[in-house]
Amino acid sequence: MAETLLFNALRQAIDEEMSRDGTVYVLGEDVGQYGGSYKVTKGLYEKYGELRVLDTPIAENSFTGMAVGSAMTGLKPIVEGMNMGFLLLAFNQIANNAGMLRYTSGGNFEIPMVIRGPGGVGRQLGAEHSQRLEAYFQAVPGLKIVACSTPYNAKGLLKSAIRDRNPVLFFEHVLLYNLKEDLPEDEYLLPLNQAEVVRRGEDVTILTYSRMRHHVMQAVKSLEKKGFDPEVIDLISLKPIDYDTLGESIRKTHRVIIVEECMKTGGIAAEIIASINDRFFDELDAPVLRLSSQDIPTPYNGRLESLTIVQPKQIEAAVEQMVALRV
Amino acid sequence: MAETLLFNALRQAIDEEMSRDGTVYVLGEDVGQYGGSYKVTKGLYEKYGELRVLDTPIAENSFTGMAVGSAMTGLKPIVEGMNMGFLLLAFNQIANNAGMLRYTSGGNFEIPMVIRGPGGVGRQLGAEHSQRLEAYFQAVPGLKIVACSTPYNAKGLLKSAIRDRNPVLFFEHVLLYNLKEDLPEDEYLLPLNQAEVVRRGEDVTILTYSRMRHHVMQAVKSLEKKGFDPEVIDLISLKPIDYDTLGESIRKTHRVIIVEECMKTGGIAAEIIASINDRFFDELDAPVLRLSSQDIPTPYNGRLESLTIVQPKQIEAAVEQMVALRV
Amino acid sequence: MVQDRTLPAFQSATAQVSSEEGLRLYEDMILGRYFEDKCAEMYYRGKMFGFVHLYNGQEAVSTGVIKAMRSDDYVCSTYRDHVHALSAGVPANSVMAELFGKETGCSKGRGGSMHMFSKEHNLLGGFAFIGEGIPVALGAAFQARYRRDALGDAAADQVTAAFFGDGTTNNGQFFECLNMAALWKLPILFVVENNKWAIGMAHERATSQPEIYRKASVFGMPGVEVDGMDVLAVRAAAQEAISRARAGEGPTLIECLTYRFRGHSLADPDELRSQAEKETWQARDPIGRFEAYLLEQNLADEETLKSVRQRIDGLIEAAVKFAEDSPEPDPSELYRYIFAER
Amino acid sequence: MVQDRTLPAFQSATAQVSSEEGLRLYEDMILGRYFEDKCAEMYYRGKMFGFVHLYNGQEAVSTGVIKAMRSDDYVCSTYRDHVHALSAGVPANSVMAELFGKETGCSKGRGGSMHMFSKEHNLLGGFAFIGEGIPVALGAAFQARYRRDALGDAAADQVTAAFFGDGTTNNGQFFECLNMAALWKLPILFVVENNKWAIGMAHERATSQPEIYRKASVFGMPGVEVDGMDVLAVRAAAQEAISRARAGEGPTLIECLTYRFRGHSLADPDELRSQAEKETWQARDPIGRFEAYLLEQNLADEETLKSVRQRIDGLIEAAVKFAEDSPEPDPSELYRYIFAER
Ligand SMILES: Cc1ncc(C[n+]2csc(CCOP(=O)(O)OP(=O)(O)O)c2C)c(N)n1
Ligand SMILES: Cc1ncc(C[n+]2csc(CCOP(=O)(O)OP(=O)(O)O)c2C)c(N)n1
Ligand SMILES: [Mg+2]
Ligand SMILES: [Mg+2]
Repeated sequence: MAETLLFNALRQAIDEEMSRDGTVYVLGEDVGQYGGSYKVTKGLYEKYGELRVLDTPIAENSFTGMAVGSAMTGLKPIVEGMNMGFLLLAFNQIANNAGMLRYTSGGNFEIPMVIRGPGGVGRQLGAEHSQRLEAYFQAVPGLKIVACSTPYNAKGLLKSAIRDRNPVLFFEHVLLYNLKEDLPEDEYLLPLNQAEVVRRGEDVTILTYSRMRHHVMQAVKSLEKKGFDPEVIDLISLKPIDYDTLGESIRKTHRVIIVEECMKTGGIAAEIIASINDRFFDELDAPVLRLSSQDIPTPYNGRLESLTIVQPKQIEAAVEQMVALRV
Repeated sequence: MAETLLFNALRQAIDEEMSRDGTVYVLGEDVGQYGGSYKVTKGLYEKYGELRVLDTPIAENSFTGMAVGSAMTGLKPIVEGMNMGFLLLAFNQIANNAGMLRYTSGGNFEIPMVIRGPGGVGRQLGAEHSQRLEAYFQAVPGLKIVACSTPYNAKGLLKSAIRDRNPVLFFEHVLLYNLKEDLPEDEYLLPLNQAEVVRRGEDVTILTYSRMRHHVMQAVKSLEKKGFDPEVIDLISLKPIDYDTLGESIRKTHRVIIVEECMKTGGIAAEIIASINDRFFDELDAPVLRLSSQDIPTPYNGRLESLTIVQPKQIEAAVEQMVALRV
Repeated sequence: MVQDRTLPAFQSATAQVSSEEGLRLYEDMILGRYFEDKCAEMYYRGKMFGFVHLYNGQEAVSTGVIKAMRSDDYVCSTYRDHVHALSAGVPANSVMAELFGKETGCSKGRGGSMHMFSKEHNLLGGFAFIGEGIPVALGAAFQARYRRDALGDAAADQVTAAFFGDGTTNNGQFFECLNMAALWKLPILFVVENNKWAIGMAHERATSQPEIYRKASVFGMPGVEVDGMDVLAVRAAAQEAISRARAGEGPTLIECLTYRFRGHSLADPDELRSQAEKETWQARDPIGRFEAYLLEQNLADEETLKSVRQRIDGLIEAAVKFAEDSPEPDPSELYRYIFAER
Repeated sequence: MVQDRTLPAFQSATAQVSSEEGLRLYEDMILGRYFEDKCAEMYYRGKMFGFVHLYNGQEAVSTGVIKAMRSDDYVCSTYRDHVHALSAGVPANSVMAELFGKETGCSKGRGGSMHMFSKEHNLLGGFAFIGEGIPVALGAAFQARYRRDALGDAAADQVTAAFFGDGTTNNGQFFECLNMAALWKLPILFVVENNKWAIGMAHERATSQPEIYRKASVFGMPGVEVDGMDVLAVRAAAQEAISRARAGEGPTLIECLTYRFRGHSLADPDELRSQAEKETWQARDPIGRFEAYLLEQNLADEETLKSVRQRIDGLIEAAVKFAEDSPEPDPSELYRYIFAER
């Protein structure tokens, strides 16, 4: 297949699943006639009609709850958060009902739904439009959390998320929609619970996800030239974390750096470090290093903003220090 | 002063601050005529009138936002979450406006407000009434998070929280309201950012907060008889964490157990372990152990519920294993 | 005593209930009442825990609405859910066992009083947070319309009833859902059980406009006010709303003026409601009133009614025994039901 | 083209504006318009970033309401906030510098286009999330009432105006706040700028009852519908609402029928609005209309208006220069403003 942009890969995933299964539908703000803020659902309204691509009023808590109710009764909703940050308003429905209801109902109901949309720090979008909700939602039981990072994995993962019989929070990144990649002609699905080894290496394990994967790979380019050989793993699933893949790598490299875009305090890396501590403490030759965003709302000013998130140079320096100096 | 129940200690704190400062007011569901679900505001409506002890409609997001607006313009609201879980509905106002607005406004506004109420796992209250929101909110920038655990610290901390010029999430525990303690006659305040060393010891550092402090102390009683000498620290401030006090202890014991009531994944202990790893890795003789609630919504059934949270016996066993076996 | 609204008049004679139908309604109300009385007893005897919210006094609403629905319709409740569950057909055994936290409970002992669920009976829950059930109910209603209009299933004419209280109508989710329901003409009944109080908050102190049914008008939705102590009045309003919904003509807001005869929950000291107010409403007891109606209209005699009461009595006793004898959940299944099972 | 409502008639002649007053309003509208046009230019020249929402076409609302308020009253806006900030008295320099991300910006370069704040000018924000400013505005209004009635400060008669769009009126916070404002008689104006669209969602497709001002009625609150392209009509409605609020008589909902002349934001392709619709509304340009009025009524001559336009032009140029010449925030202050400073 010709080069496909990430947002089109997502659209293909939705389109394929909608044509395969009549119970799959999309709802959210401007997903229909407008085609979605980031054009992920463009053309689907015309193809599937206004019920299957439902333009909602600006009422995040209620339309998310409505999606839950429809999932309990047999539909497979895909909620688009125009920006995932807006789903702070739907926190109650996502936590209590999408996340916990199946358990609390003693298994009466399944909630097969996907909640997807753009998150992350963009280009000077200001604090409220630069949220990284993966950190806020990771403690909610019953949710799966997935972050895609390439057109290939975006498509394969979203298809699996749609077919999954559990609620899946699916994070896209506002700055990755225009990534391009050749996609397979044939249908494919990717497992939701498996981390992706992006580059094999021996020196150090770099764990990352979403856009930071690309910052890491940029750093790796320079590092390779300097003779370093890092292993890079894209977590893909932020909840649960694939500790099999992580463990294999850690047992080889004995060194871990985590690069995340969420804030440091209470972030994804915090949980991973704690779990590595539980599981692989004796394997570590050095404390796990976390490179996270600063613990502040994202400032608008471009220079401050770029100081807020982790830059490739910092990753480079961290690897050099950890590996070369054998700290 | 005669023995004071924890809920009365809280009431005294509010009463004293309200009489000291006319801009302090309380708002929430049933805080007025009803006197609060757990009687924390009992009598204050009669004393201060209906504007200063404001009974609100059941509209958590909006009345929390209203509190923010009133704080921006010079009042000092105390929002009571009838149960802190209900504030999931107010997540947007708490995160975007209470937490981030001061920063995003470039320091234009201060938000001196307290959001307080009961949290934690009670006695078979079911999943939705057994939330531990400290884990969900810990990643929000700009918030202070405090958990009280005794009548003495409840009073002193709440008074400080009310005087603090920043938004403070103040967690009480649904099962601690009837704790009794002699309180000082004179006014006192306690610092919000200081952990409390509950028991000095040499063997191991136990970090805990809220109700789990009491589970820990129950375990310590038996442990003492068996000759163990653990140091027990009540974190008090869950954000930021007082790493000075923790560090001092860790440099002495070289062993850490964290006992928390929130779920393991993305919990408070996760962040602490990651930070200990950052700061005190070389001091550790063993991986930090976390004893957390199970990663499930709290089941109603009593037996399942008690399996969900950490019990004193488990703490005992963990200390014994870590210290005696010198793992 | 908080000021009372005049209950709207209803001509019971126009209701045209058969004897059989009348007894069905009567039995359902008795079931609700006796079940709740037994809960109080069991709670005080330490058999059930947590917050237990009883429905006494409001039976005409549950029975009036749910018994007018089909078994494949959907019911969505709150924390005050035992009686809605019973009316929806969940056996007293399963509801009682749930309250006892047993594996045989309708939520397998995981939910408790505030979280009754039954997929089999299309009971969507059991929602402990104010208002959060309304969007879920909307979703079930959307689902029916979706099956009919997007999937072409002409048989998909199920209706959903969402129950909630006066206090809940000040919450944003209520309004958001009124709008979406009317906008998309969803087959849903918003049933407000206006019992004048939200715990200790009198309705008039919480809302700037106490006549809730009027709020429907600004959403282009019919809103009706009903004497919630008269099962036939409730039933008539429900029937009209249900047939409108089933015909694809959209939602209705039904405000039932009612009263709870007990405190908010079994933990509530109930000190704010005046004796006079309680007595006024007690005198309107929906069960006594319907009994009188059945006798007056010769739809039943004392004997028959008594035998209904006795049967229900026995059924409740059996439910308690069932609950007591049932096994607790297996601790090894602590993590079961977190995710769907393959 | 989405169906149009008839704009309510307003007798401008009754407005009784002095020449001075008329010029003040004119100047404010010109300021808003020229400022936004300059933003578009600067955005395309890469001087500002992110989502930038311009106000062109809606000037009569900001000017009509805010210029009827006192300087110690409060204004609460959305992401479309530049012009509200200007009307509230925030200097063009600070707003422009904020857009350039400079330390001299009203939010010190931390906020950006959607987050304009000025404590000095009682501008509460700049809220990027739909509806979240309404409760905050309510809080400012509550504060005034609190000072007056709980603290006995008779001078505390400040009024708050909350601005937001048609799409926002489907959000729960809108209704929750209408209720509380009416219940507690808070001094607040809910100013809906109904520009017929919420990004790509036509108002009629998002709401079951498009006449927003009518929603006030079920909260016991006056609701008025105003021609939002007529600054004098808006001003008259605002004046009435403000004096009611100031007198302690509570809130008002004002629905201004208006239109934005540009896309939702500078990133919006704006493909869904018809040419015909745009032209119809363009013909109602509030500035041209008010110009004609001023000339007709002999409140100003062409020369005077021209000199106003020139002055504003210069002011905007100066603002750009100010913004360009201003320093960026100091990186060492990345963590400043997280907490209050002692
Ligand atoms: C979101 C949320 N806020 C607050 C509560 C606490 N609460 C439980 S019931 C109740 C009152 C509800 O009153 P109403 O809607 O009139 O129903 P009723 O109990 O009278 O049937 C409140 C405030 C809750 N359960 N959920
Ligand atoms: C909570 C939330 N949901 C969604 C959005 C995305 N969004 C920004 S503006 C907008 C449309 C708002 O329309 P309206 O209220 O009519 O105001 P207008 O832009 O027309 O002035 C939407 C959906 C948001 N900012 N916040
Ligand atoms: Mg009620
Ligand atoms: Mg609009």
